[in-house]
Amino acid sequence: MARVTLLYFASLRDAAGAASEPLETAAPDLVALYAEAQARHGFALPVERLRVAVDGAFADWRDAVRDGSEVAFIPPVSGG
Amino acid sequence: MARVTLLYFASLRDAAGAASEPLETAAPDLVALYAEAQARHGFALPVERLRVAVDGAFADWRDAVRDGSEVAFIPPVSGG
Amino acid sequence: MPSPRFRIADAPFDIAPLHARLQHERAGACASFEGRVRDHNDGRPVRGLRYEAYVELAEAEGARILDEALARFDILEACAVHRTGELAIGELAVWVGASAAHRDAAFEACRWIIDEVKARVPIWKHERYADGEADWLHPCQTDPSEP
Amino acid sequence: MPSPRFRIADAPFDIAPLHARLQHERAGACASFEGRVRDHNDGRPVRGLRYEAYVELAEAEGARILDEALARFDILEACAVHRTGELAIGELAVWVGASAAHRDAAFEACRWIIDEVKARVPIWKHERYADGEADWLHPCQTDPSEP
Repeated sequence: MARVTLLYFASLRDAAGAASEPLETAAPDLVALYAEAQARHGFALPVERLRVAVDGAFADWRDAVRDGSEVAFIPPVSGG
Repeated sequence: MARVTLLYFASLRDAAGAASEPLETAAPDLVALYAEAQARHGFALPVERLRVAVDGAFADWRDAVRDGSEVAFIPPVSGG
Repeated sequence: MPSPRFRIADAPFDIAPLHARLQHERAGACASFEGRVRDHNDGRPVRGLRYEAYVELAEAEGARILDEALARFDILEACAVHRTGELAIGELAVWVGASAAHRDAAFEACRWIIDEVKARVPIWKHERYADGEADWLHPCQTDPSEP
Repeated sequence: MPSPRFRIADAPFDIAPLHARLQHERAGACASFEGRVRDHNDGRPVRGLRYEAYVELAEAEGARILDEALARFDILEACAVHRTGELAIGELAVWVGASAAHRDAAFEACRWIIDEVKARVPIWKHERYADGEADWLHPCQTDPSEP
């Protein structure tokens, strides 16, 4: 089990009802971690349309979930 | 004979030693008028590299010389 | 320490210091871009909007874009700022500038930077429409209808 | 009467009112260009320069270029100013701006206007070099080494 903090932005935050949440998870990698959060909150965005960041840097979805890390799910951006 | 005022700019003005000069001319068209001024002042720029304006508007080199007009010889521009 | 080349601003910002940052004795050309809040998007009347950013990552990714632009184009300096928070119609949302000896590089770099910022920096736009609805914009790809 | 879209300025000019002129509720994008006096031209150190214009014709031809830009590109507004007189290194020589709903048109129009101004408007540059020489620039065609 790993303890992580999940960060939600934009429509994901609205759907989760929170900007962040602590989580204890057995998810082996970041894809599985998103699937877990998606199931719990009913996120409409499929993982293919998201990027993921760990501790403030873009990461690979196949990376393992590190204990103590902060994981951000990044919906499609719309700055500018 | 037509009385005209010639306007010189940039290197043409330096070569002519004046920004403008009154002239009485028998030149039939603007090309011939430039040839006259060129011969008198030794302008290095050939007519092919110039444009010509009459009374503040671009004109055609084959236009006749109009009595009382102001004729400007426009060397290659270099603004910007 | 000079100010960073890319910055998230949570309040209106001055462009004069950004222009000043681009000045350089060898700079003959400076191209800049302002993105402002329009009164419509995709034909729908817009009343106002809010930008939200993942600030830490946005500033890191923005800095990377500016570094890449300095390596990729023959420019002397470049910088950009993106707003977050509530913005009214006409307010400045993003500013990009690039200076170079020649105008080709200045224009190309400025255009490239705004395109990359829109595509890569974690910032999200929440639009409020005249009909009372509101929505997050999560474009499927770079949206050609965007300013 | 609004100020003309193209103007010759015989003294330093403010860009704030030019930016203000480009504002428009439907304008999401504004691209602008500044041309400044560089410290070198074609590898030769430059100490300063002077621009001279045939003002009457320059303002007429400049206005024509801006009108053509408004017809040719999907832009909302555009304007430009070109300096004459003595300019020091770093001084602003020319400013061009264009606003549009979308950034493509704003960038394209801004770039087109500066290219046309350089090619068509009767303004001449007289450069003073560090070695004491000075010369009028009469390029054979649009000089790719220009900023």
